[in-house]
This record gives sequence, structure tokens and C-alpha cells, in this order.
Amino acid sequence: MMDTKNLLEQLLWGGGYLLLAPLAGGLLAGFDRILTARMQSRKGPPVLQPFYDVFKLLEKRGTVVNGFQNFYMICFLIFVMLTGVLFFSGGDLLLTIFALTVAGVFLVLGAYSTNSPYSTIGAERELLQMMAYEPMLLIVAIGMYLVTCSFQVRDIITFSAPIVYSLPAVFIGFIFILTIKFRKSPFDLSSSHHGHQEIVKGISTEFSGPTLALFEIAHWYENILLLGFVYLFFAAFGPVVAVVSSIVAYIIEIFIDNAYARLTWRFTVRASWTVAATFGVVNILVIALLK
Amino acid sequence: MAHLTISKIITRSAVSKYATRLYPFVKREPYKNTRGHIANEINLCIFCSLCQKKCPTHAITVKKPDKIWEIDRMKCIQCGACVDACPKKCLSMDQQYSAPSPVKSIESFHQEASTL
Amino acid sequence: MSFLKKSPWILHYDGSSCNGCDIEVLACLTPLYDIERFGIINTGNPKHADVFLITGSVNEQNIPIIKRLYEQMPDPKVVVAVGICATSGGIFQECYNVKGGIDKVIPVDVYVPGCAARPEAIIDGVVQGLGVLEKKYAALKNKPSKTAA
Amino acid sequence: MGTRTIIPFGPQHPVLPEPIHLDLVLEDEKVVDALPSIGYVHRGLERLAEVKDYNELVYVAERICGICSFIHGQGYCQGVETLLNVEVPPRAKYLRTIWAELSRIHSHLLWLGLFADSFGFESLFMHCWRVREKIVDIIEETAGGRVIFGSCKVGGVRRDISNDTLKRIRGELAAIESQYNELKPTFLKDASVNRRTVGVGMLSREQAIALGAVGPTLRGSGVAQDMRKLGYAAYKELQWEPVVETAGDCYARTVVRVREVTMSFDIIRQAIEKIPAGPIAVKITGNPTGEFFSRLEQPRGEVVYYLKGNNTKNLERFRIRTPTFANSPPLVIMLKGCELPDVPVIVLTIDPCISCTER
Ligand code: SF4
Ligand code: SF4
Ligand code: SF4
Ligand code: SF4
Ligand code: SF4
Ligand code: SF4
Ligand code: SF4
Ligand code: SF4
Repeated sequence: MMDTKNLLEQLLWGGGYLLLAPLAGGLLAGFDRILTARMQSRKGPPVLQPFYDVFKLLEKRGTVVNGFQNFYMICFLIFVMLTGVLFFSGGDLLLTIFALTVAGVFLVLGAYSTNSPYSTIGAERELLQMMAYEPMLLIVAIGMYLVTCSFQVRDIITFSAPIVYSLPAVFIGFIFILTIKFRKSPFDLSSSHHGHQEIVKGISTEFSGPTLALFEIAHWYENILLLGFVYLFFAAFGPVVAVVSSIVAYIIEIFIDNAYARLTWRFTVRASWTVAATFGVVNILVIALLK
Repeated sequence: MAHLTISKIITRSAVSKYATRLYPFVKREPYKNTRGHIANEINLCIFCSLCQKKCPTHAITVKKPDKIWEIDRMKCIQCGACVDACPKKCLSMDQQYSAPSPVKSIESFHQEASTL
Repeated sequence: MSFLKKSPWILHYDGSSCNGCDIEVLACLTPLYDIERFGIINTGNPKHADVFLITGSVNEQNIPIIKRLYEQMPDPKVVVAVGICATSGGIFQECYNVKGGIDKVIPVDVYVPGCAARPEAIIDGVVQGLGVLEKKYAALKNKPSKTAA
Repeated sequence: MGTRTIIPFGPQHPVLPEPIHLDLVLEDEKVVDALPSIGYVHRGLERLAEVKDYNELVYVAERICGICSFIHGQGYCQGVETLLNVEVPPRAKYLRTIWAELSRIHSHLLWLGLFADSFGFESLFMHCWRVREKIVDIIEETAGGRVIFGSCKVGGVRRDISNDTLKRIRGELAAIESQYNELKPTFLKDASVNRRTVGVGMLSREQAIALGAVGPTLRGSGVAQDMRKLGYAAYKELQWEPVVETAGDCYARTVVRVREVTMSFDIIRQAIEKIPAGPIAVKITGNPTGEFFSRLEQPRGEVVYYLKGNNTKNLERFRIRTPTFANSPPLVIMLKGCELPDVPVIVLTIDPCISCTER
């Protein structure tokens, strides 16, 4: 049943996401950089630094390696935005995950299209990472379906009991793959905002100027979307607790980033599948059996 | 094998004051020994050119007839050889480092005739 | 008003230095000096960089690399020569294999003296470089026809 | 996949501040061969002996490299002193020992930081350098420069450290050491660090000896060789033993350096206890004649100076063999068959220093 009020609400949420997510995502990134600096006993940049960076990049003249690259990056951004709109307007969770995967594929294509050895390796690793986190994302969706009997975000978000109670292990598994999605140590294989590693900046090596800015903005959209997933786990506690929980999850990710060395991709894939298999599957089986 | 061995340090750092020295807003007193730049008490100079000869980077030019002592800050490596060589002890090592600059220029010290 | 000043990303290259100036450049990134305060990031990727920090007296083998890195950097960009080796060749100026100064290879915008250049001096130098960057950006905007193609 | 790719590593690369160039032949992400090419820092400074006299050459020697600046100056001076038959006053010997060990601590902390960075542990890098800055402050206070000491000269040292200052420094060092001790467990025990270092980049004792490894690379493979045992400066009057580990992997080489820092703190403490009063330099007359091989232990291993004098102000020949040069053949062996992400980790464990290798 879908009346006009509902539709309006959905449009509002979707539009709100489009407008506010980059703001929130950028602020979050600024907060991330300050907290990281403080953990390293440094003062760190201003909160608005990520915005300065992006505006600066937009001012630069990009040396585009080829036209396809820009095209793929724009597709990546559009698909990430689309994914977010789908999610925040209360759409289908499976579809969201699917759209996110498509976005990821565009990013990989963008990196492949440059023919630089670093970005090729970065792209290969990005693919491996997708292989690593995809199963867990699906398990999250399935788990939520088992609990709420719906794949629709608007149903999940209004579900009466906190989902985290039913899916604690799935939540831990999700936090685990968040380190991959946020591109944080120990799993920041394909790209790293710290830029100190064997493949220079990996997947973003050949992007420069405005193209790199698009990459950053897409990343902000993506981060807010991912925190939206965290929100779902705590939705029933009310918006305040849920938002705070999402932020706490983000802080935990920053802490982990600073407490671990980067690990190799072999280990990443193995570890994330093990986590998905043990935590995720066991949790789901328990739910299914109790039903 | 242990996990999160660094957690104590990073948590403590996150909640306590950073180690950053807020240069250029806060400047630290230089140490007494710090080798910054060469200063010349030009009125004592006898233009003997010993410093010019000893300087390993040819940063110093002494123009005896004009009573001019020149130093190229962009060549000086603060080794102090000139200070050690100077017979009149008019050269000294100041603690302040020389400032960056968009152009290379030579700093001249001119001895006033009247002071002799 | 441009945002270049608030987010200068640097690329550091060792053009045959003695390491002295390089460790001071690195020291600028570490807690005591923390140049990320000014939004500065050491990118290691010429395509992302605005400021090119070069140390060392530049030997023959480095010339093509420095030129290539310089060309890979998108406009506007500035070059900061760090240390006496980079400004004039320093103690190595008489060596047969060195050029003796970055400005013999690519145009230099700011010279930072010191052997080794102190982190404070490097910070001052980069800040001066930002002023130049700003001017170059303005110049670039005023005649877009030339570089737009 | 399964194809061979050649990926260039360097010369401009952020992991190491120095330019070396490696062509890595990869199969998937496995390194099947590593072809080093060098020459990016060669300045030809040994030829400067022809234009600088033996007293001036110490300024050049100190700038062979900025990381162990002091030890290069020291090695050069010891060589010339031997050619001139000069005995350095005891206080100068102790001061040289103190500066050399300060330089070792700062160099090892610098290395530990860069090493952490090579496996993406940024906060560990930052904390190592935070502690290192305190050592650098002591160096600046006593020697006048953060990087280039400028305190050695032929015949002794150029400046004294007063006994009061030495006592105060002893107290400061104790505080620095306790901060350093907090960092140790992360290198030695952290699970994520160990995963990147244990069993990576193996070099057996036999290989290490046959290929002529030196320094921590050699001692990490179970050979107890440390040039400080030759007894130059004040080392023969102090109590210490070379640090040896047997595993021969990146982890063992890390442990060697971690333990050497502790040992250096101890050596400085002993030197401050025992330092005699007296002059800090002797007057130098005459010109160097004859040949001499001066051997010292740098943070990275044994360095050899060959000096040949012909009774003129200028040395006839001035040659240096550096630790990184000696450690390069072992490095190529360690790299073969490793994974791409392990390359920076392995390259760093020999603590490569190109500056003095190419001069
Ligand atoms: S300090 Fe050294 S380099 Fe500078 S002017 Fe004096 S002798 Fe020359
Ligand atoms: S050595 Fe001293 S007195 Fe002689 S020219 Fe130089 S500054 Fe003047
Ligand atoms: S200026 Fe001095 S410290 Fe810097 S690279 Fe040159 S010799 Fe080394
Ligand atoms: S391998 Fe190391 S030294 Fe060589 S270019 Fe890369 S980072 Fe620099
Ligand atoms: S040191 Fe030898 S190998 Fe290296 S650049 Fe010079 S001549 Fe070539
Ligand atoms: S081999 Fe050494 S001494 Fe001979 S020319 Fe080359 S740098 Fe100079
Ligand atoms: S072994 Fe040493 S001296 Fe002989 S050619 Fe090689 S670098 Fe030169
Ligand atoms: S070993 Fe390294 S740190 Fe030491 S002098 Fe040589 S290049 Fe410098």
C-alpha cells in the first residue's frame, strides 16, 4: 500500500540523503582525521579539511589519462548516490547491495582503464576485496529478512525489537567488513588515504584533480550509506541511540585503523570469509531454527 | 602473540595533549649551541680572507679594497669552519636559521670608513 | 579565493641528497611538527601533488626523473628546493656528477637554506611556496584559453 | 592472470625517503626476480679528496649521509689519526662514543618508524618518531645541529659537553627510555605485526656469511659480529655484548635493532659514569702518509674507510664501503619468491641507505 504521504516521505529522505550525505560524510572524514592525528599525538588538521581538499581538487586541472576514466568515475559516483537514495528512501536491501556492487565494478573499471601497473594491481585488489565483503553483506540482508520478514528498509527500520539483539554475531561480522569498506587498516589494500605503501595510492593512482575529487565525494556518500546499515541494527532504540551507535561504530573503526598493521589480501579474503561463515552463518542458523 | 598492543598508547594520546610544537605560532628557544647562521661583527674584520679560504662551499667573498664581506646564505652549510679560522673572532655562529626566500641573494656587510 | 592554500599536497623527492634534509622533511610530518595542521599531505604521487619538495644536489641520473615528476604534476604547482645541496650544490658543488642545484633542472620557486634545513625552515618555505601557488593559480585563471585544451 | 608483470619500485616512492630503483618481476603478486639499479644519489664525493685538504674533508665525510653523520665523521677522523700517528685524548673518545650511540638510537628509532610505515602501521610510525625527536633535541643541544653533528675533527672533537649537562642528559635519557619501552611490545609481540614479519625474507646463517651481510642483517642470522668489538673510541672500556638473533627473518632483524637501542642507552649511561676529565683535542701537525682501513659499526652495519695519504695536505685516495652495499646481495636473495606487499618490508629490514652507498 503506497499512498502519497508515503511517497512524499520517501522523496524527502532520498533528496535529503543526496544533499546532506556529502556534508555529513565530509564532516565525518574531518573528524576521522583529527581523531587519527590525536591518537598519533599530533594536533591534526581543521575539521573542514576534507572539504578544502575536495574544493582544491576541483580547482586543479586534472591530467585525465583517458576519457573513459572520467566516465567510469562519474558512473561510480552516480551509482553510489543511487544506492544511497534507494536505501534512505526505504527501498529494497538486496537491491541496495546489488547497486553498491555495480558501483564498485565501475570503480574497478575506472582503475583498469588507465593501464598503469599500480592502478591495475589496485583494481585487482579491489575486486578481491569485493569478493571478501560481498558474502557478509548478503548475510546482513538475509539476517534482517529472517528477523523482520522483509527486505524493505522501511519495514526493517520500523521493526519493533532492536535487530542487534537477534543478530549480534552478524553485527560483529558487519563491523569486520566495515574496515574493508572504509578502507582502513588492517584491510586498506587497494587504496589508502595515507599513501605510504607499495603501490603508491593503488586504485586512485591515476586519478587527479577533479576526478580524484569525485572519488572522495563518492567515498563520503558511501560512508554515510554504510553507517545507515549500522543504524538499522539499532533503529528500534530510537533515532538518537541509533545515530550515536553509528558514530561509535565509526570511532571503533578509527581505533582499529590505528591499532593494526596492514595485512595482505590473502589474509583479508580468508579472514573475512571465515568471519562471515562462523559469525554470520551460525547466527542465521540459530535464528532460522528458533523461528 | 598479542592483539592491540598499542592501544594503551593511542588511547592515552587521544585523551591527553598532543606533542605537536605549534610552530610558527609558538617558537622554541634555540639551544646555545644551535648552528643557525653566520654573523659578522664587521667593524672588527680586517679582510684577511682566511674565512673565504677555509669555507668548504665558497660561500664567503671578501673584497678587501672595498671593505666588503659577503656571504651567500644559499651556499653556507653552517659548518663553522670560518668561525674557527677567523683571527679577529669577528665571525660567530648565530642560533637563528636563515630564512627561506624566493630568490637567491648575497648578503653584504660593508665596513664604514669612519669606524676605522 | 582559492582553496589551494588550505590544502597543499606535497611530493617529496630525494635528488641525490645525503638524507639529512629528507629526514627533516619526514620529521615535518611527525607529531612534533605535524604539518597536517596546515592541511598538508605527503602524497608520494605526482598526479595528486601541488608542491614539489626536492632535496639534494641532483646528479645526472636524476635529471630525467625530476623533469618527469615535474611534468606529471597538474598545474598550478610550485617547487621548493630544500637544503643547501638543493639550492646551490653545497658541499658537493665540486663533485663531477652533480648539477649543483635544482634550479639548473627545473624552475624553483622557493629556496630553503640550511644543512640540514630545519623543519621550521621547511615549514616557512612551504608557506612561502603557497603564496606563489596562489599567484600562479590567479594567473592560470586569467588566461584559461591556453591551458584548457 | 598468471602473467608476468614488471613493476617499477622507485626511484620516487614514499616508503623509503631515498631513491633506489628496483624492477620487480611479478607473477600475480609473487616476486620472481628483483633487479636493482642504482646511481640516483651518486655524487662522486670521494673525488673531493683531491680538492679539499684532510682537515676539510671531515665536513664532506659528515655529509656522506645525514642519518649517521656522526659515525662517518668519526670513521674518517679515526683513519686520518691513524695515518698521522695521533692519539686522541680519552675525554674525546668518550664524547665520540656518546655521540655515536645517540646517533644509533636516533637512527634505529627512525628505522623502526619507517619499518612500521612499510607495513601500514601509521600510528606506530608516528610514535617512534615522537620519541626520536627527544633524542634529536639532545643531539641539537650538545652538537648544535639536529642532523649534521659537526662535532668531530681530526685529533678529537670540536666541542665539549659539560659534566653537568651530561648528568642532566642521563636523567632525560632515562625518561626517553621508558617511553621507548612502551613501544617495544608492539614490535615484538603484536599479532598483526608478527604476521607481516615472522618468516618473511629468510636469510640463513650460511647465506648471510657467504654473501657478506653486515650489521643487524648479519646478527639477525645468528652471527655475533659487531665492529665495536674492535675496541675503537671507548668501547673496550665499557661492558656490552653484540646482540644476536638466530631466526634470520624480518622479525629477527627487527628484534636485533629493538634490543640494540636498549643496549645503546646502557652504553651511554656507562660512558657518562666513566668519562674522564681532560682536553678534548690534540694539535695536529704534519700530513697523512700510508694506507689504512678504518672499520666501524654503523647503525646499519660495518663501514670501511680506505684512506691513502702521500704526505700532502690532500689524501691520495678516499674510499668507503658501506653497509647497504654489503647488504644488497643478501637483499636480492631475500626478495626472490616473496609477495608484492612484502617487498617494502623486506627492503627495509636491511635498513637500506643509498646515500652513503652511492656517495
Ligand atoms: S659556516 Fe662553513 S659554509 Fe658557512 S660560511 Fe662558514 S665556512 Fe662557509
Ligand atoms: S677571517 Fe675574520 S677577519 Fe678575516 S676576512 Fe674573514 S671575517 Fe674578516
Ligand atoms: S643540505 Fe646538507 S643535510 Fe641537506 S642534503 Fe645537503 S648535505 Fe645533506
Ligand atoms: S624503493 Fe624506496 S628508495 Fe626506492 S624509490 Fe621507492 S621508496 Fe624510494
Ligand atoms: S658509484 Fe659506481 S655504480 Fe654507482 S653511479 Fe657511480 S659509477 Fe655508477
Ligand atoms: S669510483 Fe669513487 S672515487 Fe672513483 S670516480 Fe667514482 S666516486 Fe670517485
Ligand atoms: S667493489 Fe667497490 S670499488 Fe670495486 S667496483 Fe665495486 S664499488 Fe667500486
Ligand atoms: S648507512 Fe645510511 S644512514 Fe648511515 S651514513 Fe650511510 S646512508 Fe647514511
